[in-house]
Amino acid sequence: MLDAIGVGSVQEIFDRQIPEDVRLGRGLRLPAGQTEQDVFAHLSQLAARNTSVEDELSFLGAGMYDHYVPAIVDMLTERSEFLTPYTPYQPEISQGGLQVMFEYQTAISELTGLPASNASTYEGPSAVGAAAYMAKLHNGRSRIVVSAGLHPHTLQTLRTLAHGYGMEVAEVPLVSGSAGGVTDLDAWARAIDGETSAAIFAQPNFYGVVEDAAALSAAAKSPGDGDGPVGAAAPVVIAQADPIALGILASPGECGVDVAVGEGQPLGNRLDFGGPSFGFFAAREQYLRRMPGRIAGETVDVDGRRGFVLTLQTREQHIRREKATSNICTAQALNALAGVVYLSWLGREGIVELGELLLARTHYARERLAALDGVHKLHEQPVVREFALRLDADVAEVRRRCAASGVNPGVDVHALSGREADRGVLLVAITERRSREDIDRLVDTLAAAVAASDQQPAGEAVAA
Amino acid sequence: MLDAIGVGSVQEIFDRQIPEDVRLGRGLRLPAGQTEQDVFAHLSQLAARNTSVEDELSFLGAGMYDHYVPAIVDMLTERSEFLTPYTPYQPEISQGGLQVMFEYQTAISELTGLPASNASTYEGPSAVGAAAYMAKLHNGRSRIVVSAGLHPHTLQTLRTLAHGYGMEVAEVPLVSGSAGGVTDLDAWARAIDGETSAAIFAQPNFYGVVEDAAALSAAAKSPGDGDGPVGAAAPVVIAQADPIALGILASPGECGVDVAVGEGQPLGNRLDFGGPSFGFFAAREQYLRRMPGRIAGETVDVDGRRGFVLTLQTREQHIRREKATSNICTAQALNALAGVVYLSWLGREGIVELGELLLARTHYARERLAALDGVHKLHEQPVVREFALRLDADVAEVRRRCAASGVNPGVDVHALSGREADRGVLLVAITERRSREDIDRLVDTLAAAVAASDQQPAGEAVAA
Amino acid sequence: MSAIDENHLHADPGIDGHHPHHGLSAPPTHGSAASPLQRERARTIFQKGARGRRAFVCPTRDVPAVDAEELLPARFRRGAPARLPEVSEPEIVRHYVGISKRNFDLDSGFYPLGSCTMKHNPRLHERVAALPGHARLHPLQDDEHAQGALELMFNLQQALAEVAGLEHVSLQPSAGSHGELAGVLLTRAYHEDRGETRRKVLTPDTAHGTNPATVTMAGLQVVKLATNADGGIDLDDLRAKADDDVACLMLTNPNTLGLFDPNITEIARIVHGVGATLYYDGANLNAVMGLSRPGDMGFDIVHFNLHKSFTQPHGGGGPGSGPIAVSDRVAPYLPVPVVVREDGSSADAPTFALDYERPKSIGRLRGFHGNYGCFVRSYAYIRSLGADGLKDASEVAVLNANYLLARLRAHPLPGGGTVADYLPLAYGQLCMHEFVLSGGPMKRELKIKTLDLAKRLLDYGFHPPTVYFPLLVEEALMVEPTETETIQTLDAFADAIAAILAEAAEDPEIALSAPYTTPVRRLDEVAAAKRPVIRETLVEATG
Amino acid sequence: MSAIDENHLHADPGIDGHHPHHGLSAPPTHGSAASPLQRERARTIFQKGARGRRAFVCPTRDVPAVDAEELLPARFRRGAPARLPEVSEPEIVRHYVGISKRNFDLDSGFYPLGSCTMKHNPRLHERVAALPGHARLHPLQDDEHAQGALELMFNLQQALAEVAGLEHVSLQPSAGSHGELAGVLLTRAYHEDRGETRRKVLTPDTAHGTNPATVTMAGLQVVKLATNADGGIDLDDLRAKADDDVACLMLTNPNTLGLFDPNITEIARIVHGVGATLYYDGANLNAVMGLSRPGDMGFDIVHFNLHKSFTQPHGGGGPGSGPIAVSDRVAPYLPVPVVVREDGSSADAPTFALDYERPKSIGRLRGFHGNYGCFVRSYAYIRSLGADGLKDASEVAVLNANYLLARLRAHPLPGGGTVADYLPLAYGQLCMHEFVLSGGPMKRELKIKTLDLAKRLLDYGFHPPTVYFPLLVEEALMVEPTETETIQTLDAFADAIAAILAEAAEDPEIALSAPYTTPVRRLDEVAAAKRPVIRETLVEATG
Ligand SMILES: Cc1ncc(COP(=O)(O)O)c(C=O)c1O
Ligand SMILES: Cc1ncc(COP(=O)(O)O)c(C=O)c1O
Repeated sequence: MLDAIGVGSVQEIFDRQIPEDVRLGRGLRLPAGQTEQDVFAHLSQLAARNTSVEDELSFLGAGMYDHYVPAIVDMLTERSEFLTPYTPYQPEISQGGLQVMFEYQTAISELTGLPASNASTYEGPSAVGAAAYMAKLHNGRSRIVVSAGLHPHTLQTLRTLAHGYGMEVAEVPLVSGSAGGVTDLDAWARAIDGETSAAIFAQPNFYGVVEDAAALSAAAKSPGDGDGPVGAAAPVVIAQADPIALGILASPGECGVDVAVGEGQPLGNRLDFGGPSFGFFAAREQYLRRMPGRIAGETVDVDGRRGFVLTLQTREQHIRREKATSNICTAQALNALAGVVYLSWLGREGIVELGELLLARTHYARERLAALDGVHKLHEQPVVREFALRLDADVAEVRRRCAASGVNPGVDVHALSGREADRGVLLVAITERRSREDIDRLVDTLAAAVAASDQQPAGEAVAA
Repeated sequence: MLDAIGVGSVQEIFDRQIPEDVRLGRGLRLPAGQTEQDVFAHLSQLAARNTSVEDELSFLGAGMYDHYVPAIVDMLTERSEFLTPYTPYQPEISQGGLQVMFEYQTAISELTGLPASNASTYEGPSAVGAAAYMAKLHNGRSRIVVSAGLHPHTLQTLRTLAHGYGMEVAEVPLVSGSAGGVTDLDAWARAIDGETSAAIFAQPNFYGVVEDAAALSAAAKSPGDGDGPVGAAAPVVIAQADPIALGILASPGECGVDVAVGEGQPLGNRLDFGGPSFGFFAAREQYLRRMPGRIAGETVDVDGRRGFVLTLQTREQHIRREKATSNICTAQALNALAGVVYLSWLGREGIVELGELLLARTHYARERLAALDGVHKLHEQPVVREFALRLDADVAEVRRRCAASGVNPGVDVHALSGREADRGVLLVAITERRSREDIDRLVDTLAAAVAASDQQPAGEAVAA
Repeated sequence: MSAIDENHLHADPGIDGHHPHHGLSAPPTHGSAASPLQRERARTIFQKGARGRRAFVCPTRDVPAVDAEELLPARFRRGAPARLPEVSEPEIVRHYVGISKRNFDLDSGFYPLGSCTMKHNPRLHERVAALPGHARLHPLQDDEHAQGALELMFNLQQALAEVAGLEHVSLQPSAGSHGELAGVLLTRAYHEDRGETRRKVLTPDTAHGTNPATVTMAGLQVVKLATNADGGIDLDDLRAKADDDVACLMLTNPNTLGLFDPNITEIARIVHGVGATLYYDGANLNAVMGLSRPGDMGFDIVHFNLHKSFTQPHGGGGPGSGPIAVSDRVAPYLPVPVVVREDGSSADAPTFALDYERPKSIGRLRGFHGNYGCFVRSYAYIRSLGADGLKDASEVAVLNANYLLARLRAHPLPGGGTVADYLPLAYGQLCMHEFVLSGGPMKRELKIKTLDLAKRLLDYGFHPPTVYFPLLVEEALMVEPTETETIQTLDAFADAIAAILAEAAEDPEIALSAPYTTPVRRLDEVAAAKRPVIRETLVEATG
Repeated sequence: MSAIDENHLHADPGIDGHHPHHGLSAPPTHGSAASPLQRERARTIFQKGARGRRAFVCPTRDVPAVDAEELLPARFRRGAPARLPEVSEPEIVRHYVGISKRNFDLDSGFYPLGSCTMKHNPRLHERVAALPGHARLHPLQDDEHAQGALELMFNLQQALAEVAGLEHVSLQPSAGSHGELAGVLLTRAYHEDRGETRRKVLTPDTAHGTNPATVTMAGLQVVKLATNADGGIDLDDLRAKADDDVACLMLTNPNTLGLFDPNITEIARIVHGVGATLYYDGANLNAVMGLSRPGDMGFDIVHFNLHKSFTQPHGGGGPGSGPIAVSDRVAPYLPVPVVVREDGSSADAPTFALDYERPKSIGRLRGFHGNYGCFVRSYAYIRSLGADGLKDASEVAVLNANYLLARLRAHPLPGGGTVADYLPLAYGQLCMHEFVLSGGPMKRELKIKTLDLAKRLLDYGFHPPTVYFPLLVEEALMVEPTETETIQTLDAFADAIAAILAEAAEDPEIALSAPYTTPVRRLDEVAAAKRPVIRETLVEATG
């Protein structure tokens, strides 16, 4: 090979191209290479030091959920033909991937009730950011009104990105008290003005509570008490939705929402300590040419065969460069495949049945837990598969006690959000993997943990 | 559908065909069906109640070994195209499977040094039985001479089958004492007479000891001290070989063996609590038309393309029925695929390196263990990757003590073979997964266990 | 020269495969008939790679060096290394992924291979079988550390016993024919234990080849039974042949014609009357699960094909698993070991053990305890379906077969008549889970044989049914759709059969030269058998 | 009518796909050009199945019934269910296995897609990533119960820092362009913290599209830099544009021409001289791992594409992962969280934590901690290769690229001349891990464009190189073979390029109408964009 190139050594190829002063004159300070069996052993040992949802009875949620991932998802995502190609730049040999995107777009369109879905964005919170950017491109305004019911990670991500976009973020609180927990509709209407580019809420919101999406949309789009906008002046209304809950909730499209985005993990994706998953992104038709990311479209080949291509590419960075509607390139195609396989597996009736099951079990869990001493519902509003409790004891301590019994009772909201108001709040998620028996065990464990913790002043740590 | 058939109900189809007195008038007494997630949970719970080689430091062997199975084996055996078709009855759409068989046959032929390999038999011991049956078909005689160095399961299987074949089995002992452990060559030569159909030994034998295969073959084929057979009157010499050891041991073909069979599990197959794996079966050319099982052969299609077919099918049950050379039908194609992928992964140099590593580590382990108080080598002969020790303590008790420290020191030979002479014998297997550090841990653990057990009279059980 | 080089078995017939630089000749432009897969020349893994290439990295030798001769004397060592492939991991992956595409498989299309029950293989089963607690459990692990596995085996034994209607189960046999061998040996043991040496085994002429082959291997003689006009056992022939030298009658019910023998009770009476056993070849159990039980029909011994009725993937020809269930009188002879619930273990927390203490046992049939990996899958299947699900499966299997039969029967052909005029049902009116058509009229009138029909089906994207079995049906075509196929698929298959017959009426040459679109076309099987090339020729690469 | 039905996006253009009974028309006999895949009509999963069919079995409702209105008032409920597919598990499997066969993939052939580093994806990585301790770990698990994951992330941070020569790492970004966004936001934060508002970001005209797109999204302005005759940055242009309104220069090195900029030290001097930061687009890191480090070249911020240099499988367009490494001065602004070794934890048994206490941080860029599943794979890769292996990988990547370049250059054509006469190297003599040819002469002399060459390569069984990028090269063809390809493959590819040029010399029409053998042939992209159909039309089935 060296002869063909006309060099005496591989070193020479580098010597002739890289100036000596920027060559690394030493070996990398990394461990030596290992055999396959040793790497497997090492990674297994690391895995063993994590407590997965298989190792405890877990009620963690808050954005990612332990739904059962059917075996066909693994089987299909592991097929070389889906696993190892890249973005379908050559459509003639990428019809498999392109058709998957087209099917995925159809499924997301159905779920959200919105006609135009892209083929995936990174994940939930950044998808909200992407939607806000699209709003800016659409109406050129710079104010983002957000409900405080958004996931803290969404709020944080949006703030980071908004700074880049040159937009500012105004937060609308939730109605307080146990009868509250939903976005304060008056404050929302007041906050939205003619300068508002986007108005964003979560459905269900971070505390698990079902928002009145239709009312929030309507309020954003019609004159409020204050100086609310009308018609063309209306902001882009964006909902961050839970795709499993959309199986039974009125769709964003039905509710007048313009853009629905969200975290796709619950749809057949692993927890994976937080990623990779995918963000879905669907909008009304008028936003189509400002959407971020890949979009597959249907067409024909020279012989008249039905086929699919990446379409509307003039939106994208590789064509439009600094004028692109987004900088996204590599997205989450394999995760979106898992999503559409999962949705096909659930099916039209299944997603409704699943939703009804979650409603029923979540209701059961919430009522039983709230009946315990020292445990209270944070709100009374309807929830789908997650709900917040206020404990009369230190949440961290209660969680530690539960963990000792092999139960993870849910998320310590204050630790996640950092908000003072969230002190004492526990967020409990129910999936179809948590049977009544499991819930009963949670009830018993939490009861004991709260009772034990009551004895001590809240907030004082217990030695592990 | 019922209309098309012309019946009123599915029940009617059965009523019209199955007499009422043999219809089952009740439901099956089986649990009700479960959802995928529940079946997964149930099977996971059962799995958790097994102590796998991941859960302890295991030196179990005696026929199946914990070699590292590379990830590509799983990936390839899980491909639908290999996993879900049946026997390649339609060669035009089965070239993948047929080519795998052809490649497998080539690899086995190389390993054994014998030209004719079939495409797999069930597993090791039954492959020995199949070889004995082939000997009977070949020479019409009915005496099988076996070395006592065969695996006890092989001996037991052979006895069961020989009864069916109308053959009897004569066992030749191993040379006794620490300098022994190999088949008694004199007794072997004496046992083989003009009525002997097959002469069978194991390489390495059950105790891990390397046999002098060339000498055993020669003795079986040339006049012995007694009335040994010559030339055409010679029996079919059959070796049950360990395929990993064949990477470095003189091949059966080189040693004058006629038929080499063995357990294929060490070649890229899971332990699976004993199966499925595969049995390999290779012979000299003259046995080709009497071999059992599928054989893939090369040919051309009508356009002159290279292709593969099942060949020599006139041997087989579906053609020859009661005159078939074997009754085997479904064999172990997928396991054989794992085998040839594994052998390709090891490669020509790798299998030698692996063999050398096993030799070195096994030697180290044997010497270190035999240096312990109350632990003795059973034999002094060379071994490849397994060896036998005699303990001055009760093996069952020692194993229990080791298990309490997370070490499984090997097989209690007496418990497996039921032979009095095997009392006190521990069989220790070393694979490339057992590092020096692991071996040192075994040494320490066994030392402590034997020392603790010494305190008590051997054979007395300890309450667990 | 090694032993291998001295024979003719691997002489390359000079067809191809001599290391072409790469697999593809210039690809077609317009109007060429060769598909991409057809253009690829078959090259084996031994023809790829290069000297010294490898995937495996050997762990470092971490123990003190010892003299090679001390480790293993030279006389025990190989002369030359086995010439295994020398390839990198990417090459292995591409090679096997590449050739996998030259297979048709159940996940890619309809596979109505009669007698083989090619039902869908749920992927859950692969997932649970791969759990380390199952997949990486050593067979000599002590019983107390393998309680999950033993419980699974025990539960599977119980479930199979219930389905069979026979109480005692051995999971040991590795496949159907291995189960048959076990069964005939059990029969021998049973008779021998009573001091009898019976030599004959009756098998109907519809029997699968493994039945007579097994009888011979087990040292007994096959006596063939005739089939009556309805496709069942000819009772007169049976009465004539049933004497006290008969050890056993081996029967498939429904039989290989897809017909349930209505005289089964009488058959059992006759067989038992002469003191023989009745053996049930369970390959067709998929027709009657939860509906009719071999034990209730009078059978003494049953084998199951877990890879058929209980959906073990077929793996290109295995692995399978062939457990047997037997009646009380045969039970003492069952192979060892059997899984038992331990005496004295509590009902709440039962413990299980491998039982070897069976003094009358015929012994072992193989190493260890059977194909446990298959047990896991079939047990998962049984738990998924449950009592009702198994029955549903059989009902739909029978419904699908009858629907497809009816569709074919009624399917009009352009030239007049229906499919049934050329491919009539060999016996009977209805069928159980499969049916056998005769291609005799097709052969006479359309000049194409069942083989040609099968080959043309390949172009239509279907795996053909089983052909030329059972032997007593002229030009037999044996169709088993299974319960996991949709009506759309059945309709499409019926359309394809009709289309092929219509094509043949126009021009028989179309089917006679089919297939056209497969990776290779019809292969020369005669040449392959005449001068067998059964391994790759290895040309030592230079350098 | 739902919202969806009121728009035009899913009107079926009447091409096909209207529920043909089955996918196949009558298959060819002799002489037809359509391959089996070409004959199959594309039908989506929504066009399969039947009303009421399903795979999912819902767990039984094991809790007391509650009034539906109490659970969820009707006004919050959906009007009509989402019309998801109604299919059985076997149908799903067949559908997706079937369409998977319409993809070309890295496991099936050479994929020299420039800038994308399509190196082999070892299957070990999928195995370890699937371990439940990794795959089923909830992101909000407490640090103390996720020590394995945190240690892995910490180790990966350390390894990436060492490869980059920059000490501080955030694993959070989801892909390369997300890393770029993080990088530009960091640059802004850095300047703003010093009270400066710089508005401009310099990007060379060879830059990947994500660079300028990112700059705009981050609220800054792109200023283009010219490329000099050697393919590097035009230093004069740089000097002219480098002023104190410049926030950053974004550079790829080796750049997208496959060339290492020899003036990198001077470039860094100029950029730092005006107080700007230097950003390294790490897409081409595969050329220099262990050989040259961005940090040592003077870069302040680097992003990695784990899905390129560190072999995360590309998944048909993700997932990827785009960690960033930065210098001390940029470190305070890194996104949260970062994994830290806990103070006071022992060296022997260190403990790790997610650190959110970074007051100057730009904040979060996404939910949770990044694409951990990708970290597992890339960490496994780094541990497998080790220090030497990473260097070897880059060396072989560069060797392979130069060998292929040389082979093409020297490859004689039947009509005289060599490949280089038609496809000359755009810049330079040698290359790093990839090279860019210009199809200008080919277009002029052979009348085929780079696109045609690419389409004809499909018939030869290769994935084409990247085409028409970088933009400044006429008819660009960007070839990146990677280190995991064999010399045989490189030779075969060179032969294919030469063969296509030879074909074109004979008859350009061959390439102009290519491909011929792919599942579909050239597709009408203009029509697709003009009247976009981006979802399936759902026709309510009757009954
Ligand atoms: C009717 C019948 N009996 C027996 C067998 C043999 O079963 P196996 O292939 O599992 O050995 C088969 C398998 O094809 C069969 O169809
Ligand atoms: C040079 C270059 N920069 C940046 C990117 C963007 O990376 P990603 O696709 O991971 O967002 C790419 C990917 O194609 C690239 O080639």
